[in-house]
Amino acid sequence: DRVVTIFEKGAPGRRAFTCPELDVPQVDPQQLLPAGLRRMAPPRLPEVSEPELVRHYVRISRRNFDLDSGFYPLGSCTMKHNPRLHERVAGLPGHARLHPLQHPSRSQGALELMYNLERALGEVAGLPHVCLQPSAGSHGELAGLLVTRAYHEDRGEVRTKVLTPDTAHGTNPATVTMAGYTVVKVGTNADGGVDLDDLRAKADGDVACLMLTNPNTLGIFDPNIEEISRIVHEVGATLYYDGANLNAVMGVSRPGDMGFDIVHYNLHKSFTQPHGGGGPGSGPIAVSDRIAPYLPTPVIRRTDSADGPVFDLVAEGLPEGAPGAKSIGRLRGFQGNYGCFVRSYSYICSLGGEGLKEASQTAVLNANYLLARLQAEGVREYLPLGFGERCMHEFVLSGAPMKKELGIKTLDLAKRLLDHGFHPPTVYFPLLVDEALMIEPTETETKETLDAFADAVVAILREAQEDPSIAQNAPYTTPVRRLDEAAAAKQPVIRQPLPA
Amino acid sequence: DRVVTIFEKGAPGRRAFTCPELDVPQVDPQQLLPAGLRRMAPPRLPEVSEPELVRHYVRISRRNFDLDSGFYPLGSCTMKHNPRLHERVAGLPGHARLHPLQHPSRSQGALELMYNLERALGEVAGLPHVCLQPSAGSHGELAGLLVTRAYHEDRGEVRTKVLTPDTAHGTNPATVTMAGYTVVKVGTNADGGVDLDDLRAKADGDVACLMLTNPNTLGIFDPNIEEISRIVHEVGATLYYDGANLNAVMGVSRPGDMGFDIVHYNLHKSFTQPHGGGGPGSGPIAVSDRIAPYLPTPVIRRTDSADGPVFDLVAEGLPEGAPGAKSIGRLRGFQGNYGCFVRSYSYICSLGGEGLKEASQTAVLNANYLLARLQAEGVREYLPLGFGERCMHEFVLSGAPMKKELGIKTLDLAKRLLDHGFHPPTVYFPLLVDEALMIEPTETETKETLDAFADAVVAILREAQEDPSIAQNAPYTTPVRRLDEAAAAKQPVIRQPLPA
Amino acid sequence: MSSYISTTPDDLREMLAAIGVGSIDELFAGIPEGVRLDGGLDLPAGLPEQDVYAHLLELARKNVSAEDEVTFLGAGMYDHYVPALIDMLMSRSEFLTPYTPYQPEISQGGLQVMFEYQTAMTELTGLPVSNASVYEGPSAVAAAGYLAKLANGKGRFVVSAGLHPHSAQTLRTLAVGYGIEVVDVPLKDGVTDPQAWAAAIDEDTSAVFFQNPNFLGAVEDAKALADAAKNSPAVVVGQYDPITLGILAPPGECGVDVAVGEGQALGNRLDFGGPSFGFFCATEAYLRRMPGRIAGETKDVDGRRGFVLTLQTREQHIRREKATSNICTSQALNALGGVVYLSWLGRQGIVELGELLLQRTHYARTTLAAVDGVSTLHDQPVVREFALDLDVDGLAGVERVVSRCCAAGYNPGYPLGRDEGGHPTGLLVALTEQRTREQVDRLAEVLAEAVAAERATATTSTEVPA
Amino acid sequence: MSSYISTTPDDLREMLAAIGVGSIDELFAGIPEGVRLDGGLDLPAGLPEQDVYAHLLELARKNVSAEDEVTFLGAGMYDHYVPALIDMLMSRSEFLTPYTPYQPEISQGGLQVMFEYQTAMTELTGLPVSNASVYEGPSAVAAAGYLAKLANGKGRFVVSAGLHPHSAQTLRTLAVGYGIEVVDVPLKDGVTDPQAWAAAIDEDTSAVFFQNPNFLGAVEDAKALADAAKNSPAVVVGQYDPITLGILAPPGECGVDVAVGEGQALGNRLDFGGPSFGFFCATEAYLRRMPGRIAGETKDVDGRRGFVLTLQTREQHIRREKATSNICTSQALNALGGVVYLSWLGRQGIVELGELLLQRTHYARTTLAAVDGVSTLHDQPVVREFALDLDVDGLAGVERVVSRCCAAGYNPGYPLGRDEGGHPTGLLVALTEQRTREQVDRLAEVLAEAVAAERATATTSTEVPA
Repeated sequence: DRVVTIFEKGAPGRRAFTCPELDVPQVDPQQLLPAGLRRMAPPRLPEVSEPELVRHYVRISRRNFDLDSGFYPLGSCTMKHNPRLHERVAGLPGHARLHPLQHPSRSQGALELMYNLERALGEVAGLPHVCLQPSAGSHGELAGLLVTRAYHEDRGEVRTKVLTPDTAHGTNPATVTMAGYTVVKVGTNADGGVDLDDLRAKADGDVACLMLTNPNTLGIFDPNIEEISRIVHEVGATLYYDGANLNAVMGVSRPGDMGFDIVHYNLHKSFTQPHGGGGPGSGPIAVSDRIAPYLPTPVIRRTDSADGPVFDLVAEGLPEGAPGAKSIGRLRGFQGNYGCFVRSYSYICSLGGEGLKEASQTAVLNANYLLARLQAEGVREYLPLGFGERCMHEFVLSGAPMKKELGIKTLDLAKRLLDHGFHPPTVYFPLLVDEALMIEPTETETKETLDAFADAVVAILREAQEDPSIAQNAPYTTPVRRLDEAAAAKQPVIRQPLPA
Repeated sequence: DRVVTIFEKGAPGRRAFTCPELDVPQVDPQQLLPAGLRRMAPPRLPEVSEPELVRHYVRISRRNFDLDSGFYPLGSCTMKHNPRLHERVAGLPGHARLHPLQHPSRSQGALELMYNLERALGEVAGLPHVCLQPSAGSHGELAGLLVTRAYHEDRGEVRTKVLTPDTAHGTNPATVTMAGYTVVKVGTNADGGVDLDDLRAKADGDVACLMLTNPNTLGIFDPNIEEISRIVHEVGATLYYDGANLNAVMGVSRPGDMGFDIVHYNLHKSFTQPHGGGGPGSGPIAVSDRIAPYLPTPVIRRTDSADGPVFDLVAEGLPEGAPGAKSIGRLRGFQGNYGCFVRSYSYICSLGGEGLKEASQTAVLNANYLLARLQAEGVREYLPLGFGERCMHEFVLSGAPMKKELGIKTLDLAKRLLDHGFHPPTVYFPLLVDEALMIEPTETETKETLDAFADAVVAILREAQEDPSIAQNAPYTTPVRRLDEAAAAKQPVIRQPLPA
Repeated sequence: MSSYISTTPDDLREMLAAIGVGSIDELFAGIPEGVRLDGGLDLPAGLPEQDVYAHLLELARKNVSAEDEVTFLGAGMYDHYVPALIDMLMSRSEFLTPYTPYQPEISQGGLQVMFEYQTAMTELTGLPVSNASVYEGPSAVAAAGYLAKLANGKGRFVVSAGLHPHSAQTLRTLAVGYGIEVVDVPLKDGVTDPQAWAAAIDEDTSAVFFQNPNFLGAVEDAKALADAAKNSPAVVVGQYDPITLGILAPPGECGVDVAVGEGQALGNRLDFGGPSFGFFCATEAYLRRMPGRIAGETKDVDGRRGFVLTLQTREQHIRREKATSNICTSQALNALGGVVYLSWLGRQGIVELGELLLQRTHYARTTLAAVDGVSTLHDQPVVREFALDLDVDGLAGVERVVSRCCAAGYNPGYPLGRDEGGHPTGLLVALTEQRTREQVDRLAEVLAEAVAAERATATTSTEVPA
Repeated sequence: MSSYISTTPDDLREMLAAIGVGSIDELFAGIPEGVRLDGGLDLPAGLPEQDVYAHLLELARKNVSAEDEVTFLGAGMYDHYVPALIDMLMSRSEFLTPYTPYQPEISQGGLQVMFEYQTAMTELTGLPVSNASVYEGPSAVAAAGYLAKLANGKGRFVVSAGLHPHSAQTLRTLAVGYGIEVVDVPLKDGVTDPQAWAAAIDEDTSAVFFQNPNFLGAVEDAKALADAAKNSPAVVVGQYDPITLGILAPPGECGVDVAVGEGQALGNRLDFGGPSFGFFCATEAYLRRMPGRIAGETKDVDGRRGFVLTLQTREQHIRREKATSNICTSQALNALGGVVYLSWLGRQGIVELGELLLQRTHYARTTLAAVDGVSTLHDQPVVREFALDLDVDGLAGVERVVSRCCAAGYNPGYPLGRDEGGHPTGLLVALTEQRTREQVDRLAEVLAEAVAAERATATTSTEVPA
């Protein structure tokens, strides 16, 4: 069955859309829109009937692996269960069909929801001021560095560098550049934490910020976090918390209490947005009092009246020191990804404080159990833990011995896992660990699933002892097999060629 | 991967449901419900978490073939496209969460919809009085025979027999028995229509009704329908239209105009309800004036007032001759499958009168085109058309020559089609045609799909010429292969055995 | 207008040429002129999707749904919360759009769901056999009657007045077809009168029918009712509210032969009465007399576990006039909702939910019966529904009270006087887990005001409130 | 309370034993005591699904959505009809729940959608390169600025005042980061002042930005604006309303280098502003400077056609601080809605829809401008949105007029005075295919009454209507 795109389906004249009738007196279109401003030939969009359209996309959807169908232990991505309740409530017309420029007096429910979500997120982070506007984690990072810049500039300081550990997500250094700073890498010590000596050496008056993930991408909570905070603050820099790994510590430990000034959340990770095959996401930030004035606007203001609270969106005339009073401005249109707020707010309502803590505890339990299974004799020889002995919500194994002893790389193991019906873990990240395999099971998986995954790894290692070529050429059972990525990049074909 | 049921998943203590808190003063439960009336041990329902539950059913859903994924030319089943608009409007809370005993004054929208649907269906059938209550086609048939019985009895007549052609759907004779009548079969003539001589011979004063499908299950419109009607009415019997094949003639020819007294519709065929893997359906009936008084109740009454029309549900005090005035009573609870009414009403609104006609015309066009493709040289030798030369919305081929010449049965062809990604046609029905293959493409399929199906049949015949064992052992690519149905019936295992 | 068709002018030309005709009309040449429709259907023109949506939304807004008011309506269908995952699963193309699974190789999903559903229903009822669903509750009762008729050929049905009026009426409608006499047994103190019940059962009794909890919400002594039929040929049929079976003695342990009922409470929407599903469970003796589809487990040629429709020789498409029922299309999708709901509740949840309803129902009965002018219609044990008596002037008085409550956003329940023979001033009040104590307390206030207003009006005027 | 977890007490015991610890707390021993949270989070207790639903429904009801009123609000997002099949596809688990397609073998569905989306967007814009989506409109404009900055390293952005205020503000916010000066060019007669525009562009201009149709609904002469930058190093960036591109000259034919915009109008819900998607298309020259994901076609080891994420060396996870953008999670699901919508409209439909909007918008502008106290703010060609001027007292007066109209169920549009520098008494009125002539006529009545009432009140009192 040859794969065809929607552009290769249909036939000239087919259509799914029925245009409403023209119900106004017709005026010469050329008069309304002169030829010079007009399109001459219609865009070559597909010409398909509705049944064809539905069938095409239903069919190709089945060529995706998805979280609702199987285990998805992608490290750093927190692929936890997506409750369908969230889709239901986000789809209520009062939320889904609310225009973003509806006057605050006629969007009180939405503003109340956002206000409540801000409070709840602030409580989880241990920081009082939340801005929901950023569209994803990386957008939150950018917001965090821009408020850092504004904070320093407001104090008359020009700082040029941002410190990031070598275990950082790629978004961190990319954001640093976009915010006009220079990246300075900080090393990792033998326990997988920040190398304090290196940090001390690099923390100077030019440093604007240290961006840190804690637990970091090795799944290790930095035991020196209080000292790190002290060092960073001593040079007047801000401490930024990359919230990608917040799922490890909700209700257990709070970034604000650790000394972080700025935190971003990935609502699409810790607060269970469906990932949509690559978005949408949402990346709110929380900040301390001293950073608050620089937050993006508009901000949500609650005023208590005799008839109950009234909510408003405010961008101007904010009192000194208030969130947004010296705002960096907007980061995008409107108020952020509200549909994501509805979902994450529902999640927080369902779980409550205790439930969030239980989620993190179970995430850490599941990760440690799977780690224990994968450090059993016969496995750990090939896939040792990169750093430490235990982990938080995720852990990183090294496939280097496996590669050396069995001749199969981490990539081969990953591809062979596909044949076992599992989504592979994150591979080759963090860069610090050779042939890295980064595994995050999340709290919503059963022990049976963890066991089945461990069994599959064992089976693949055993199989490789007999015949490494099986894994080397895997997968076999997927819609397509290994794809030529080099050719794709060399001569990019990034759209369907169409006949004139 | 071993197939397990939901009862084999989970673990003691797991749960998806969170019970609301007890918010009233607790009273000793034994006092409220004495031990003698109580259940002692809880039912052994599954104990699963929500993520497990979702994943289980999403996974097994993928073991189904469905209309949104491929061609489904199941004869007599009218597997036409199911627009998603219908699911959307049926899901509006004003429809989906409306209690069936809500007072008519507070369910005016629902009653207006049902009233409008009755009028539209009546127009399609050419009969003035519609009752929406029956739950499916067979339920409509039963309604039809019970009103026939009431009609005759009201005239002081006792009739004992119902005529059904030998091409009839199995529901027809089964219904006859349930309604307390005896089945008398009428033969088929050489052209595939009713054998008029046989009909004349059997039509006597004991006959209550002739049940007819027109076009019949051979896809043939009976050219003698006017004469048939005359014969039946001459002996005082009613003429019943099995609406399973109504999709052939909407807007082209109307049962009422053909002389039928009673018609049932399959909303889940002609009016595009999704079939749900075996329901729900909906089988309204329409009747002529003389049959109307016997219709099930309640009936919908429209009263026009200064403020617009008012709708009511009425079961008693109906004026003589009015629909339901001498009702046979209820056939089920409440008002019928309202959710199906919403969908079919939406369909009629989308298509309008012209669209319904276009649908039937295209259904007949598609069937004849596919028939032409399958009667090309090299195919018709193995799969000749059972009767006639052309067809209406469906046609029946005979696999007898194929069986004889190539050694593959109709069943083998059907199973091999599965490997080509098609749902097979209806097989071994109607009984009149040896090795029958009953094909109904519907109007919503593209020419490309019809061509691909014809190509597949050609390929299977060619393959069988080389090696019949391939088809004989097909399918190969399906979630399971041929199943042992005999063993299933001999020692039925109809539930999951559970540990105490 | 689109009719969801794909035929372009080019397609049409090629297809007509392949067929060998000059026009579509020629394909209809076989239809005699006298029965052709010339003018076209007298129906409005087709509309774009957005306009159909707008129209259906407008109609929906003319209804007062359970989302628009706090409803205590029950009497057969109940405003239970339907978990969102059920909507998702029921709307998946793979479950929504296939036909009945005639080709088991590509229908394992649906067949396994049926098998699981059958398992869940047999667990719930304590009976060993379940089919894969019938239409809905009342017609399931009638189907049980037909089973009894085929099984023993006797001439009488004995029916408790506690049976839902729709079930009793449906049974009567169908019994006419096969000529069975229906005998009614009255209630006494809210439950089936044991003496009259025993007296009505004789050697010619084909089946006996009761409901548990009965139409007035009272829990019947099912075992005693079944025992009374022990020495007769009668098939004992019980109509059950499945949501109560976490705490009520299961029919299979009470001597009931056939347990049927309305499945809506299990994960199905109200939908103004349908589609939902009926369940149909029985003792082993009736396995080969069951109506409808039954899924069974088997193996494929490679020895893999699989499921098929089984015992099809009972069915109309095989057995024709000798079939055990004429049912073909049933309620597979709704039954999916049922088994997913039961799995969602789970072994503990169904009991917890039952106990919660028991407590809240008791509280509601006590609270509402304490309202001036309101009393209980009976004092039998109740689980989720109970009957009140309002001291007002007949059904019209009750309807006015209901209207007043509805105007305050509270629908207090079902006026029993709407049914022929129903208590004229009775009101049937139902609870689900969505009805909180706060709502019950508020209903008590609203009802008190409404009853007081009605009684005041009745003494001074006869005007109907707006 | 469930946290969607599955750990039974038995599971816990076995798992702790396997790990070799005595309790979950031990697993957190590595967290210093000083940063542990002892009291637990100060958040309300968790709720059952039904209560969360009820709460979210209550919040939804405190909003006036486009389903509750007839809305002429636009200014960046529009109440287009979203066909039901898009909801279905976007809610299918297979599209809804996967991560970014890092494992192409099991992500062909999502990758193919990206490839098709890219094809559709390049067709629509007439530019050869599209990425697989960015966050939304205004940040797409800023992303185009960053591309220009990396491409030519110049120091100034020239921005038309016709650009959406959110886009201009976002661009400014980000430009601070990399130190680029932003220069504004005013409108004249409703469109970018050509003289001022040409004068503002110089050798140090990194990029020029305009919008089409511009924020006041006027169609800009894109070709002339692009031509003015021809002899400068500037990257020409146009923000487009994609729904107009069936009839407006495509950016690729006007000399635009980068076309970006808000994709919401293409099959995405309003969602109070997001999530939607931003599109980002460019000339071939910028292929390797694009932000975000790009899907490309290739073959697997068996020669079968397949799709992968390609040109990943641009991206943050590979290139880190040298990446062309920091974007990671984008808007794949929303872009799916976009390409399905465009396929639903089709080659003819996008033109028909554009022509319909053109006619209805003209009718609406003429009709509303005929209202006493209402005039047009400019008379440039408009396609789906236009600006009016109300003869009332400033923004407050306009807001009161809007309130009055809303009370009658008609939301007349966006008061331009809400934005800094916006015309104080301006009103931006948007149409979609859901707004009929009948609604326009009724709006004219409602608006006439509201304006008249406002003018009457203004002369007699200063009170604000309720």
